Amino acid sequence: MIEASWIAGLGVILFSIGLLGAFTRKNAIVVLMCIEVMLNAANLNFVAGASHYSDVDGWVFTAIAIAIAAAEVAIGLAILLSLYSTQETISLEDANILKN
Amino acid sequence: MGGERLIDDPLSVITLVPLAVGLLLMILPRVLPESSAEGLIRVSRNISIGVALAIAAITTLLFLGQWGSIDWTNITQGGYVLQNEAVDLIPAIGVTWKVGADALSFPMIWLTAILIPISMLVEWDAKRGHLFFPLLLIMESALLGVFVALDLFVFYVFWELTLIPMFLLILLWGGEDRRYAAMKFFIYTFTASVFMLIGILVMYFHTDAITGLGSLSGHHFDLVAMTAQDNLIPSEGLRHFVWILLLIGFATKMPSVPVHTWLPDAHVQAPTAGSMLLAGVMLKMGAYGFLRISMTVFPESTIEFVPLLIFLGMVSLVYGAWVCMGQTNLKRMVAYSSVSHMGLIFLGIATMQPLGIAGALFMMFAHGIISPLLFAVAGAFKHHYHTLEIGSMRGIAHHSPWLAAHMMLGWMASLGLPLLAGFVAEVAILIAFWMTYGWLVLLPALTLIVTAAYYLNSMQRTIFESNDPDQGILPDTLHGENPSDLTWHENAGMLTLAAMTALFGIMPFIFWDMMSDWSSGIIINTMIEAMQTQEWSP
Amino acid sequence: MSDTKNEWELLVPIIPFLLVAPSLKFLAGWESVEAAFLIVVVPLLIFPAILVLGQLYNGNETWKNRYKEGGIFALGSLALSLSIAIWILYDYIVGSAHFEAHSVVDPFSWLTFDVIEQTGAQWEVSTGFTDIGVGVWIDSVTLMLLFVATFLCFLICWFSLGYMNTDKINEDSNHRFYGEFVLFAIGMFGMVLADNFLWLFIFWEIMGLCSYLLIGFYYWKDSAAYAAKKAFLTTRVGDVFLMVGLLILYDIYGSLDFAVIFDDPSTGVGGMMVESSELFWALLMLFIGAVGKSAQFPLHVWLPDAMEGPTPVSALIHAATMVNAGLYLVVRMVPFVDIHVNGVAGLENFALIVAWIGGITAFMAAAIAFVQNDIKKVLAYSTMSQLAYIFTGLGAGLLFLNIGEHHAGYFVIGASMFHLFNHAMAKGMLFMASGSVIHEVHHAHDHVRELSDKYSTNEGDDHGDFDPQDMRIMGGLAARMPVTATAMMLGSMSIIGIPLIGGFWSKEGIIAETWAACLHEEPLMFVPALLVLATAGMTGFYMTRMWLMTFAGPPKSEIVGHVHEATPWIKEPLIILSVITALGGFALALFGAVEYLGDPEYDHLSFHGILYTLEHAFLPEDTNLRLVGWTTILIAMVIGPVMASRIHGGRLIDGVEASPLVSWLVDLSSRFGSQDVSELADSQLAEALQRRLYFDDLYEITLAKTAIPLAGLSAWFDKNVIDGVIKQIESNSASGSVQVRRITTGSARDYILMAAVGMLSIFALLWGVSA
Amino acid sequence: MSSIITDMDLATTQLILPELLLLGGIIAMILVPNLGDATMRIPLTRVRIPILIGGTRFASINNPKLPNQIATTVLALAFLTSFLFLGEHGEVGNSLQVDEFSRLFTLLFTAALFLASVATTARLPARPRASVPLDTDSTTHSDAKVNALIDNRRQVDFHILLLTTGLGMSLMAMATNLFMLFVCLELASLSSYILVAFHKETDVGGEAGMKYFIVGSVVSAVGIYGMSLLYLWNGSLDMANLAASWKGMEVIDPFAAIGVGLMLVAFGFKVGAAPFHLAVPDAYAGASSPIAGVLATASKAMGFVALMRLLLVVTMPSAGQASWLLVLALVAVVTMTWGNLAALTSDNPKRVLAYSSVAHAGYMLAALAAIGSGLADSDTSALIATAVVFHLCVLVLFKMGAFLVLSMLEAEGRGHRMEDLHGLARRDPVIATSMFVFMLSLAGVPPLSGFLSKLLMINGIVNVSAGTGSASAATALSWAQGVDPVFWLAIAIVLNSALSLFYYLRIGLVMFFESPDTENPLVHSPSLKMAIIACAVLTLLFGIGPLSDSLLDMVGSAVDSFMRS
Repeated sequence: MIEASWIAGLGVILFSIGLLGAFTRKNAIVVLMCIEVMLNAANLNFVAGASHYSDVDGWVFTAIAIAIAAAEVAIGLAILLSLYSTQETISLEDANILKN
Repeated sequence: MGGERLIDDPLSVITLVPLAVGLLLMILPRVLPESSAEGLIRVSRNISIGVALAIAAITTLLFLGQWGSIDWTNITQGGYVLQNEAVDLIPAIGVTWKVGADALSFPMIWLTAILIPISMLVEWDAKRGHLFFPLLLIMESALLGVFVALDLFVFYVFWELTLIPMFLLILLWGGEDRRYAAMKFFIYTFTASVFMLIGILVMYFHTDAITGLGSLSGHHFDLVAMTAQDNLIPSEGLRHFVWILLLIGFATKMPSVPVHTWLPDAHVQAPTAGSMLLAGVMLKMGAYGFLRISMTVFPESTIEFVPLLIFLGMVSLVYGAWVCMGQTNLKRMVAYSSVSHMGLIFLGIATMQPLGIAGALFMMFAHGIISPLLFAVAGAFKHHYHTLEIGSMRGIAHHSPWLAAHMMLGWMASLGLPLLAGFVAEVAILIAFWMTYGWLVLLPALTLIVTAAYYLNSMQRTIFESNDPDQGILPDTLHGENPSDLTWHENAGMLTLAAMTALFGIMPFIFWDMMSDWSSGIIINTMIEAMQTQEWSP
Repeated sequence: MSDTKNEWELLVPIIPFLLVAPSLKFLAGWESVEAAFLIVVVPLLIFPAILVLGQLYNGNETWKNRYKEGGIFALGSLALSLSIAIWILYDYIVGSAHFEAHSVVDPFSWLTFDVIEQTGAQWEVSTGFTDIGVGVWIDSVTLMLLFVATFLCFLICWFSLGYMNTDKINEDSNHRFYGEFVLFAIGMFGMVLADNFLWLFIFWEIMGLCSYLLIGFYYWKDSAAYAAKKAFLTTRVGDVFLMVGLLILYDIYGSLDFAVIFDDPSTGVGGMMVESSELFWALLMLFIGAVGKSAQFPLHVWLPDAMEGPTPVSALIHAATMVNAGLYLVVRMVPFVDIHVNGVAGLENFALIVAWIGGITAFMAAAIAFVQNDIKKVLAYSTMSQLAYIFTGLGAGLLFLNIGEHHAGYFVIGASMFHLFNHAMAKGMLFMASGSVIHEVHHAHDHVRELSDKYSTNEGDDHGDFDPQDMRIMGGLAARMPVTATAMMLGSMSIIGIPLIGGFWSKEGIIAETWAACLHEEPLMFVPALLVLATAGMTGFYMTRMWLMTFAGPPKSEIVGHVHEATPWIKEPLIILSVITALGGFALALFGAVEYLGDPEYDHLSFHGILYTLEHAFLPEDTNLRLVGWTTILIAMVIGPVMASRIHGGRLIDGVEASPLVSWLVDLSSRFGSQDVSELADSQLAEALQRRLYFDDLYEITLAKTAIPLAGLSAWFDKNVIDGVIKQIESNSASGSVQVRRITTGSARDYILMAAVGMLSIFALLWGVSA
Repeated sequence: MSSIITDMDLATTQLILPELLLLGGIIAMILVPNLGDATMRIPLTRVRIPILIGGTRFASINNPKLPNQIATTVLALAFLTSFLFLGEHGEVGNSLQVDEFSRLFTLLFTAALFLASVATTARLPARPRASVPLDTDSTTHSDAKVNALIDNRRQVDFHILLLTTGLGMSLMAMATNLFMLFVCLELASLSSYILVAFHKETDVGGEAGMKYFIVGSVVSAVGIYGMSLLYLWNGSLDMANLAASWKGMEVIDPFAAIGVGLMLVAFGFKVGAAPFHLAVPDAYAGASSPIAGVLATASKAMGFVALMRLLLVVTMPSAGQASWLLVLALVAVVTMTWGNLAALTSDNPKRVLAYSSVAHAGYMLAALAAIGSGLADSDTSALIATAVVFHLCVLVLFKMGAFLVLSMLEAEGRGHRMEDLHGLARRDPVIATSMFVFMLSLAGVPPLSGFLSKLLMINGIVNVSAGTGSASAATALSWAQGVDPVFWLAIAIVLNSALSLFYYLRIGLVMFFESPDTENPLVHSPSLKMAIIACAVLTLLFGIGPLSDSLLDMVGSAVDSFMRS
């Protein structure tokens, strides 16, 4: 039986990877993927918690979190598309008309 | 106002009516159909001065005892007349509409009520008059509100409210550099008074609950109750701290060196009426607040900080006078002279003698007549000669004898010539100062010479010295045109002020008696006790 | 004066004014002292009226010709004051039942207040300090000065009607002159009548204001504007100290009322003994005020410049009345030092200071007067010098009183007051006479120029550097202006101290008693005593010089030939004053005025007094003093005038005869021949005297080196340091803002990075707190 | 275990009536534009019954302003119902709790959205005659028709998103479960991302949306992760449960601490706290003004509700300092200073307002920090919380009002530069005066409501801290040394207010002082103008007088119910 803490540890690693990616990569799509990784880290925790506490809530949370992630990606891609259509870039650094 | 008849509450009336009329006069023309709006705009000047005159009349009647039959010399310090039944404004945090007057505030109220119509008169030709005159009415409300409010929240509201019409006056009718001046004026004084606000808030949450007030907070802003409450702030250090916070607000308004630099800029740029009110009434708010709040509520701290008061007063007085001498701009000079004179007020208070405090009170009043005259003169000078530089022209005595006469009278009054209003105050303060501090009096006394020097110098270089009996030396700004003398309305306003200067110089007892009573009251009722606990001795 | 009507008709409007005093007495049954306040109040109502009417009716013919641009009203109100003053004087002399030694009328609480005092650790309200009042105080000193003031104001106003209103340059601005003139009269009368030191000071300042305004009457002249400022500022320095003196006095006595203070000057407020050291400082401060007002060293610099004002102003303010205010103040100090009554002992040093200042000024001013060529400047320095005499006398008197010699003290103070009277009359007249000369010379110059203009095309040439006051263009005027010359001669004689003429009696008394003080009491009095003695001779020199330069010798320019005697308006006051100077002094001396003026308790005029005075002037018991007396007469009468004659004397040109009243003097002067003094005139000493002993330069330089840079520095400091801090905050905020905004790079990656940094900081902080 | 469906009775309906209305609005918005005369034949018969969906649209449905009208009406109704049933409280399901607090916030959210909706009438002008292009049309004509159609479709999109934002926010205020709270927050956030990016034709629209979205998603991922840590630690995300565990914890559990810290990041972004606020000004600048207004008011209020739940309910110790005090105080000071400094020289009025909104977040955080100082008794805590909530309420008036004014300018394609405000007073004095009032209120000048709320916040801070200086201190200096550092937060607020005056006044200044580029009157939109004037008047009325008192009372009792929960 895998301990909840192991799963949580994996979550920490995933989260760190995601966060690191989020602020090192400049391609918006990649950042989106990093966000997904972070969300999945959270999902792992929920799952671990649910199994640890034998609480059904955790499963529900996971399910909903996945749904949220999906919505987020949908919206994100739509926004990136519209960005691309005007500025022809999806680089986080190049889109900087708005600043200061 | 509840079941109370307004007629029984004249202070609320004089405070709120100008605000209402002013706002209506500004708003109605936008709402009404065009034809009637135009009619309204045409008469708005007359309505404004009518209201202002009516208020001046009411206050005068109040003073004469014709209304409410009040014996002004019989108000004990801490007691107020014309108090209304407190009307709840924000009962949840203990804010009420509570007004009242005593010998400290009444001369200021009267002064405000008188100065408004005079300043209207002096700027009778103001551009965009349909905005200008209502704005002055709003200004009147704000100023009166400061002096009548007995609720610190309302006091603070009015205190800050004075900034807005003045800001607009400077901004819309000011001189070349009005933007900078208006901003500086607003931000500078606002910042200082926010410190004061913190002080007020500390006082606020030390108040005991009053039934029916402060359902949310359990405290109230009632100044009378605060004064009555024993030992409002128990911690001595905190008390001192609050006192200093309050002082920051008051000293900046006064203004005292080193927080005075907003004043010259504001004055130079402000329109004449604005300058008159600024110097005449707004500066007095600082001293008024100090006496009304700092001194009455925190006598011990006041005693503790007397050396600070002396320092501030001395520096303002002496340094202000020297800076004055280095000015070349007429309005700047007069502005710095205000700084210098306000220093005397602190000195008067620092004497801790009823005489000195009465002198300070009278100084507030006298300066309130004289400095508007000075600014009216400076404004007229600007108006007719298009310059404010001292020495850019000579011999106005020839071209504008009335202007020259008023200028001379005003300056003479300001340098403390006997039988003009300023002298009484100066003498009273100096006598008291000698009693308490002895030879230190030489410093303020010798400053009187400096004061005389800068006024005489300016007089020599503006009124006199044209080298030709038939022609003055005209400034370049006139482009060869011949300047005119004062217009009738400028003259009327200045004559009134000049007459008042002489009247209160010859018969100071008109206001002196009640001021003296009040000062004795505050010393005997509050300060002596504090002096004894602090074991104060000069 | 264009109209040829009978000029007396113009005086009709003043009749109602003259009727006031009699009708009050006989119809309303008033006492004279009850009417005293009218002396001040009536002019107080008249002066604004003149100013306002003058402004309204400026240029109106009736106003100009009929009312003399307000002069008639001024004259009327002054006549009223004079009549009441005479009424009071009469009552006083006949010893009316309502007169005590001094009389206080209508005390009125002007300001009431409380003062708290510390007794032990307790603070309580003092019962001693309650108010400052106002009222009328009349005693012998008051009366003397009141009479001098009202009388001279009236006469000089009269004179002005002839002097001011005939000058083109004054046209349409005479109402200003008369208004300020009357205001000045208010100040003078009020100061004399005031019953406390504060009101004395108040009116004192009013006079200062009027002095300022009137000196600057010709405001367009740079020199006049400058002189006015100088006068006001210099006296202001003294006034400030005077005010400090008042503060000290008030602190000592708890009142500034004469009645309270003089009741017992040794007891202060609350029954405390007055310490002489404290009182010394109070009196010294008051004295500095007096020094400023009376133009004594070292605050003397303003008086000569003050001659920029119209001549009547010089006559009234700067010779006859205002400058006496300082003396009046010192006389008022008598009760403080009079240990015979309730005075405070130990004030000898103060008396010495007064005497020394007097002596120094007397000598210095006389010396400077030697080299002045401006007729009014000579008179100005003479005024300074004569006032200094009085100060010296007062100093000696105070000294006597303070060491208990009250008889001698009263005598010399009486002599000083008497000198004040004589000097006021004589100097007023001298100035009027000089005014007459100037006026006529000026007119003659205009006339000459008109003639010459016919032949030259030199247009636009104004008066140029022509100066109608310069004695170097005069000479020989004795023939052209007999009345003026006579008046001037009599006045000069009085000032010099020629025996039997006015000033002689008083000057003699002062010098003799100063020496007495030196010889018998206080060796330190030697310097002032010597100086006043020397000054007597110098007075003889410069007064004679002035007269001779103006009236004797051949004419020094063609203008003299066109000079005529002045108008009646000018002549009449001269004649009146000549008579008073010549005879009045003598008469008053006979009446024992010397003693009576000094001693407020002296209530009977006695024959004894007359004899005593006459005797004392010539023949004091003390041989040393007798020697001094004769020396004085010798050098004043003989040495000074003779030396002057040797330099400036001379006959008139042939074929011209002066009036017999003065011709003897002209003749006499010519007998001493002429001496060439050009070498002396070029000497460094003469140069120094010309430059007024460099005092003015010293003050100017000091001011330019200190005050002006200090003012500039203050202004700079305020602008760049105090306001600079604010500006620095402004600019720092702005640059800080730009810096902060730069962090918002626009790159979302940076935003995320920043958020991550923030997150880590939060961890660190939370960790820190929980660990 | 009950669920929202099974418990649905009349009482519950009444409890969540505003939310139901919003939901209904969303559904209506989806359906109504598609209503047409389509019919369906009942199978096997010839009877055609209208099914209303599809076919040719009804003429009245064709009105392109319809979505706007629907949204406005729904929001107004939601506002009214929540006002009417303000006093109701009760549980809905086991993760939603209706009480005065949540109702008050519903009021606030719907009010802000209502104003935004009103403003959009002018901001997003509909094409009045949109029709399907016909084959006979020329290419250009056909393009125009298509554009018009698209515009009108977008009307629907926009307003649906407004309503979903509202729904999310208002549900969030009721949530008692942290996860529920987060989900609702995400609903609102995701909708607002799209709203920000709504003007995708412009360069900035997409960019603003992208930034807001990316940064927002990262921090919400961080937040969810933090929440999952809390779940791991506690096993339940019910707030009452969490609070009990937190209080029972003797040594702070790293899971819990890190979890809370991460959630702070997420909520910090929502309220615009430094240093998570960097995307905020960009988003405001790129979004349309009404949306920026919503972000600055409703969205910020939402963040504060979440923060208050997290800080005051979950992690508030029963006594003593909260562990987050230092964090919050520092963040508050940095936030307000940063915001004000940055706004000082900004040339885009929307950015200025955005930074000012950041600064205001700082003030409110400072007030919250004072609660966490552990010096406040429950009354004082309630007073401070009241101050914060009151501030959030009145912000809707003047901050939103300011954005409404900008939206007037935006409708004519301006409003992005300070110059666009020049001479506004000459073009429309009433609007300019209102704007000036908003600015003064933002600056905290009495007697405007911004002053009252700021005063209350400062008062709260002073109240808890000033009593802490040593009572025996004899001099002001020794007292100042002994005072709790929280006191200096008040001074920081004061100094910042002074700093902020500069740019608020500058806006006033250019409106009255400079001459405008154009003398044309502003876009004619009576409803918007009325809304602006109403905002200005209410700004004043809520500042002093009876109205402010009743609002204070309302907020006070709302906060009471919050503190009890």
